[in-house]
Amino acid sequence: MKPVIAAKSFEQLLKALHQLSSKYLVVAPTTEDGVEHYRPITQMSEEQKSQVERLSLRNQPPLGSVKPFLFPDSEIYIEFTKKDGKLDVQTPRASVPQIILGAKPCDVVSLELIDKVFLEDPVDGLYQEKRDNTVLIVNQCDEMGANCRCDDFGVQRSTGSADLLMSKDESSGKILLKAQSEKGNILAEELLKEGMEENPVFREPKVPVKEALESEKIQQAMDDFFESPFWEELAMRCIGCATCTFYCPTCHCYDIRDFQRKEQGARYRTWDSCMFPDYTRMAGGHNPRPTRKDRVQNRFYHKLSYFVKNEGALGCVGCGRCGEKCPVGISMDTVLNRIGGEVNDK
Amino acid sequence: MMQDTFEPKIIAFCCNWCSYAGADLAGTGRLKYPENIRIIRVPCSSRVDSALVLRAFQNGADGVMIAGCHPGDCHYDTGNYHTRKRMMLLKSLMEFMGLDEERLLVKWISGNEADRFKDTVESFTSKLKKMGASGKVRDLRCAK
Amino acid sequence: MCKITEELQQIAAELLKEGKVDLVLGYTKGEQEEQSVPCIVTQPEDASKLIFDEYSEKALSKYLLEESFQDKKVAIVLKGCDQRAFKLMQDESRLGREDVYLIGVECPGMKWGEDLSPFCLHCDYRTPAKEDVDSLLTGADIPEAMQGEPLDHEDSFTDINRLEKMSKEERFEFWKRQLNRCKRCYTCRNACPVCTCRVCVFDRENPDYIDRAKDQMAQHQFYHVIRAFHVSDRCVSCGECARVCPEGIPLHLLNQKLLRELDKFYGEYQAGIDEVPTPLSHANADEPDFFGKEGKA
Amino acid sequence: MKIGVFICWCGSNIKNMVDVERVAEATGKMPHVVYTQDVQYLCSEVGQSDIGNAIDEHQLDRVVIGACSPRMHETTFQQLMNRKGLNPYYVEIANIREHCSWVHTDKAKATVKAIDLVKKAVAKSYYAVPLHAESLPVNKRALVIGGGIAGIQAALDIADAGYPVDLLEKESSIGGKMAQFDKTFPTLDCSACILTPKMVEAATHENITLHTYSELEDVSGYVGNFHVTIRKRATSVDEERCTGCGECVTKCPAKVDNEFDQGHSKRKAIYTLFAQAVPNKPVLDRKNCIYFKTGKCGVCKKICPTDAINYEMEDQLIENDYGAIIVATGFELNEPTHLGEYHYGHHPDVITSLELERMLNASGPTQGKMYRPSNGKEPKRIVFIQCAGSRDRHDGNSYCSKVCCLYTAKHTILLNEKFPDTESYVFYIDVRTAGKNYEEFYERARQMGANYLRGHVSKVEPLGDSDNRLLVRGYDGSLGEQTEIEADLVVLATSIEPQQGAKKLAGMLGISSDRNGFYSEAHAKLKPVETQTQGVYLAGVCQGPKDIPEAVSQASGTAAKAIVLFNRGQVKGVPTTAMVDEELCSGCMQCKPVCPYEAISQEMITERAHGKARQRPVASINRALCQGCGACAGLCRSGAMDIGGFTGRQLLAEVDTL
Repeated sequence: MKPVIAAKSFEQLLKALHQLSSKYLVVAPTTEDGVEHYRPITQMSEEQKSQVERLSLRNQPPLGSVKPFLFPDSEIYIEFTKKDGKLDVQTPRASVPQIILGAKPCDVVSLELIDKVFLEDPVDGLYQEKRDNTVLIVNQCDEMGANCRCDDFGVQRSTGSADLLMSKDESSGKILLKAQSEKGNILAEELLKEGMEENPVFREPKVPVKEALESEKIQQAMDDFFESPFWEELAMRCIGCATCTFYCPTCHCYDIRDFQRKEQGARYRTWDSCMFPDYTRMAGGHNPRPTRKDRVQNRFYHKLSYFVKNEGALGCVGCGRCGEKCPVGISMDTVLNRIGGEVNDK
Repeated sequence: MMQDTFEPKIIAFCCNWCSYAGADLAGTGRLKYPENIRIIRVPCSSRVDSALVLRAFQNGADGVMIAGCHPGDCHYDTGNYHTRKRMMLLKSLMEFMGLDEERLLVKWISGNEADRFKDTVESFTSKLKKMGASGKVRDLRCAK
Repeated sequence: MCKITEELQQIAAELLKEGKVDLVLGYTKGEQEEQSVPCIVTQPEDASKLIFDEYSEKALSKYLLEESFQDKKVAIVLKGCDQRAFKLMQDESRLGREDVYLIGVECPGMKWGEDLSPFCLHCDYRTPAKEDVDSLLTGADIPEAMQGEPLDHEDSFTDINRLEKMSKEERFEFWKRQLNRCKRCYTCRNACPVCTCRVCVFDRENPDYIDRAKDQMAQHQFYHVIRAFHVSDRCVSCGECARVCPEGIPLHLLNQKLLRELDKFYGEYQAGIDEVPTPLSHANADEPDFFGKEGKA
Repeated sequence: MKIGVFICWCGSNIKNMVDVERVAEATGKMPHVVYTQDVQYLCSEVGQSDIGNAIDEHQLDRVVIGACSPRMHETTFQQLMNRKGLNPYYVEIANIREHCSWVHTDKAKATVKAIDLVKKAVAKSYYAVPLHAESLPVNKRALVIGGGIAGIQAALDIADAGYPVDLLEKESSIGGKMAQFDKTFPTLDCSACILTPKMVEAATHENITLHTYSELEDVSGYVGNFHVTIRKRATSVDEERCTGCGECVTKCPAKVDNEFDQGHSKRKAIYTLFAQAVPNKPVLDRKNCIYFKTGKCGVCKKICPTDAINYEMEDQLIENDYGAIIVATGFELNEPTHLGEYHYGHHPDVITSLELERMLNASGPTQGKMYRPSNGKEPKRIVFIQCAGSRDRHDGNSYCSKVCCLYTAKHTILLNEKFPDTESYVFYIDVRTAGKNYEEFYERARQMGANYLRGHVSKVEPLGDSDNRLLVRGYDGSLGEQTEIEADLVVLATSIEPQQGAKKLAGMLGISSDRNGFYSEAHAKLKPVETQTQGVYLAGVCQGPKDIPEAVSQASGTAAKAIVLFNRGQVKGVPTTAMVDEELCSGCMQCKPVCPYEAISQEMITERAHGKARQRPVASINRALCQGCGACAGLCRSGAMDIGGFTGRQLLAEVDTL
């Protein structure tokens, strides 16, 4: 039996988390200039704090996923300076413990997908360090948002690697947390010290579970669909920006670069996008994916086919961010609806 | 307290025909000015684009100076007309973004205005000393 | 179905049937509510997919530069701003007029959420000139706010005025917060119909004008200043940069600031309407000198 | 890549303020630097051979010099590179003298700066690209602008060398200011007697084409290949038909002030500038012509025996190509009305030196008789005021007009000879007589009785007597007291100034003017007749006040320059021109209107893309026209346009090093 604890209100929960902010970096969803993102609560304005409850408990993920807190858009490997002919190399900053409040099931699953890549041998140290240091407080959605397709991807009630589950008891207004990992237990203990109380029951979400798409079927349908003229049509519409990839919670490609000025510099990694023409360009100038079609196709095949083959799961969690922000309205559905016939035939 | 010890770094782009020559003449005349300035020779002030200016700031320059011939005296006829148009826009955009546009100095200095060159360097240096180090456009990896 | 959509489908079907064009580039209903997306029709029977409404925002003209559109006869649907962009591309030799069939449409003004796009409210070139297009479709359902004269040009800079009233530190904080969200996804660049370089300076490796790090404000500043600069005198005020930014950064303010400065000191110029050269491509002695007040020493 | 770094001591000039060993040591640690050396004098033969030996020994392919300004010795080092078989643009110079050792006083700081500057040069040299100048043919025809004595001399010299010359003159006759003079100092030669033969020689020379009554309309091109448009104003007189008989001039009823005589006589609306005018054919001054004002008259047309009068004649635009242009546009005299204390313009007996010159001239308005304009009587006492508007920081020009001292001495001598009973008084600040036989000439003037008073004139005012004479109040420095002189005539030595259109012409020619408006020579000492624009040379007073022999010798100097150019037959273009990266260029042509030399044009290239051959436009540089300013590169959005020697890559490397 996992312990369940309760705060009288969301406000109390926030207050309690605030108390822990010397120990943890506490991040939660809020809006900044109308755009929804996770932000450290210590850096929020009052106005922004007032948004946290709504967005934490909402049945739809914010625009920004939790990914940047585990896999930042830029991250330094080493810093180097040259002094008196000697090279001084430093690996900067150790990761700090962090709490992510109001993460969504789709976020959890997307991290689990990234885990498949980054935590398998060879392990990505930078990611692992942050992953180990992060406590996820996950809100279980009661229903789906307008662009959510989590049901298709079997994500909606996934709570696998969540450390704490969060739910609101509408009748009492209490916020209930259920720890389900060691990190979760520790945080629950700490929150009890900050005035939260034990609670006998946890409220399970109401959302009905629908049968998910079968990953192998999709993969097969995709593979059968490879030569379709559809891809050329889609590529003609795509404008080649990186919105879909940069807001995707499962995309995890990065580029390694050096920055050097005078006698100092850094080697860092930074998000890359398979939609950029230079993504696959090799040093000699050859590019195995020279056309937009190659790139568009690759993005969908990576998520819906290659990832299945390599990691045994679909590379999409159905969060709907890519489709919502695509300036020309291309979404996962755009592809899934087209291959749908073939999926059903099998 | 910073003002006493802070030595601003100034990168100057000087056109070959007027301002660079003006700086040469300051040398020939043994005029003295602060060591803070580093001059980069360009054929004409219009060769300098915004990218170069911003790059200098990124790298940690506290001031950037673009010096060309007086309007009407451009060795290439019209180069400095382009410079003043482009740099006015750059400065107004910098100002609009809250960046310290006064750290970008555009100055007309002719080949025989050694005094003017010296005065410009002196006053720009002391102005930057008062302003302190530039941080707004600096790439933090160039901080050391 | 509105009159323009009806006529558009008719023209498209005819053009395709008669083999005058290989494809028609227009808009169709998107997957989301209140969304129209670019659409390419190659068969006459698919012409019925085409629509034109107040959500047909995306500037289509830039597609014509893409590799997939080369060596094809294309009919394209153009609003006023998009036609300006097309004209500029033509003036800048990026494309020829011959192989393109232009279907000009009267623009009812585009919706930004509930409201009309501020760009449209101030637009005085909603509809392409008849002589600039091959067909002109009018009869749009013009909302009340768009009827009559467009709002005064100076009013269109309201947001600029608001920012200019701030102190410099406030302005810095404002942009710092905005640009901090930038991920350099290049959506603004890719959507902009006047960003038409074969190779963008930001994509160049040698020299590497921009560093790829996304955690350095200086690199974001660099990108946005240079982007605004490259667009400045060539901006057609379509508002795409601001619309497509996933982070809601008001990028158009930077363009408009430069446009206003150019207008103020060098006379009004409207890219894609007035003849080239654009203001930054020429300069002369009579223009104001901002840097020589103290005169020669 | 193997780079050698050489740091010059410049004797003690650099070494005293910069620790040259430290500079060499610090830069020696930079990547690709394989050799460093500090040398006492890099520009000396020893220094040059040190560099040469190091190049051989270490197989250097880049040389970085820390020394004086590249404007000083860049060519020296480039020539050395050439001799060593290396491209001259593989040498990079850090200016550690003019920009460092000479302007700083703290040796530690200056050394740090010098290290920075040399590092910057090394970084730039990493990205150096070899550059070559293009040779261009020279159009062996010269244009001389201005038909005064300087212009005539230059034209004659070039023509005598066998090259065709066009001589452009805005008035209806060549001759210029010298034609107005009576005698010349210090020999007292009759000005006309020595000038007229030259004028005739120019007019009749087989290699000289005169364009009188003409002005420069437009200039494009560059050294060896200037394209010039000349506007020949309508004279209303058909040159071919006119015999110069002068009937029309005699019969013309319209009389106006004669500018040539400074208004001391009248001329007709149809007129020749002066009696010995070349060409000696009249022009019709339409502004003052009764026919043009009222539509009536037409006397000249009726009377002309060869029917040469053509009222419908229009300005003609003549286009020609030239290899060299000589500017000899001369000067104007300041109208001293703004100097209120001299009463000029308020009292008719206050005149300028040139007015006096015309009076003294036997072919002038008075046939050489002196008179007071107020009453026509002969003046007995004449006061000369020197520096009227010159050497005057407050109300005039700060510079010295140079010729006034001598011509005033000449005037006193002439007056003394012709009218022995006149008295001459000369107020002066200094008498400057640098010039062969000038001091003797001045001595002669004094010995002949001219009274020289060192001091300023504070006021000239009407005496109020029946003769309407003038009272000149001044300060006599030799007596140290105020003095007053009653004068019949006051003569002002007015200031020499650039022509009013000088600025406009400079703009057309792409040359610069100094702060006084005189054209700037390329180098005050060593290039006194060249300008910053190659192929454009300066002769005469347009470059600064000077006397006739100086103007003439300068003119011959310009002729020599033009002849050298023509003899060589070709010019080397600028190696540091713009270059287009066709891979990057969109062919948008935004750069085209930016170029002041019209060096950019659009060109179609064929490229294979995705299996198809396709045409697309790119910008293309005419390297002959390009001067390498880089205004195009500063604008090009994609950076497709670059400048040799100052590439985007190089400038970024420099910025990144600092």
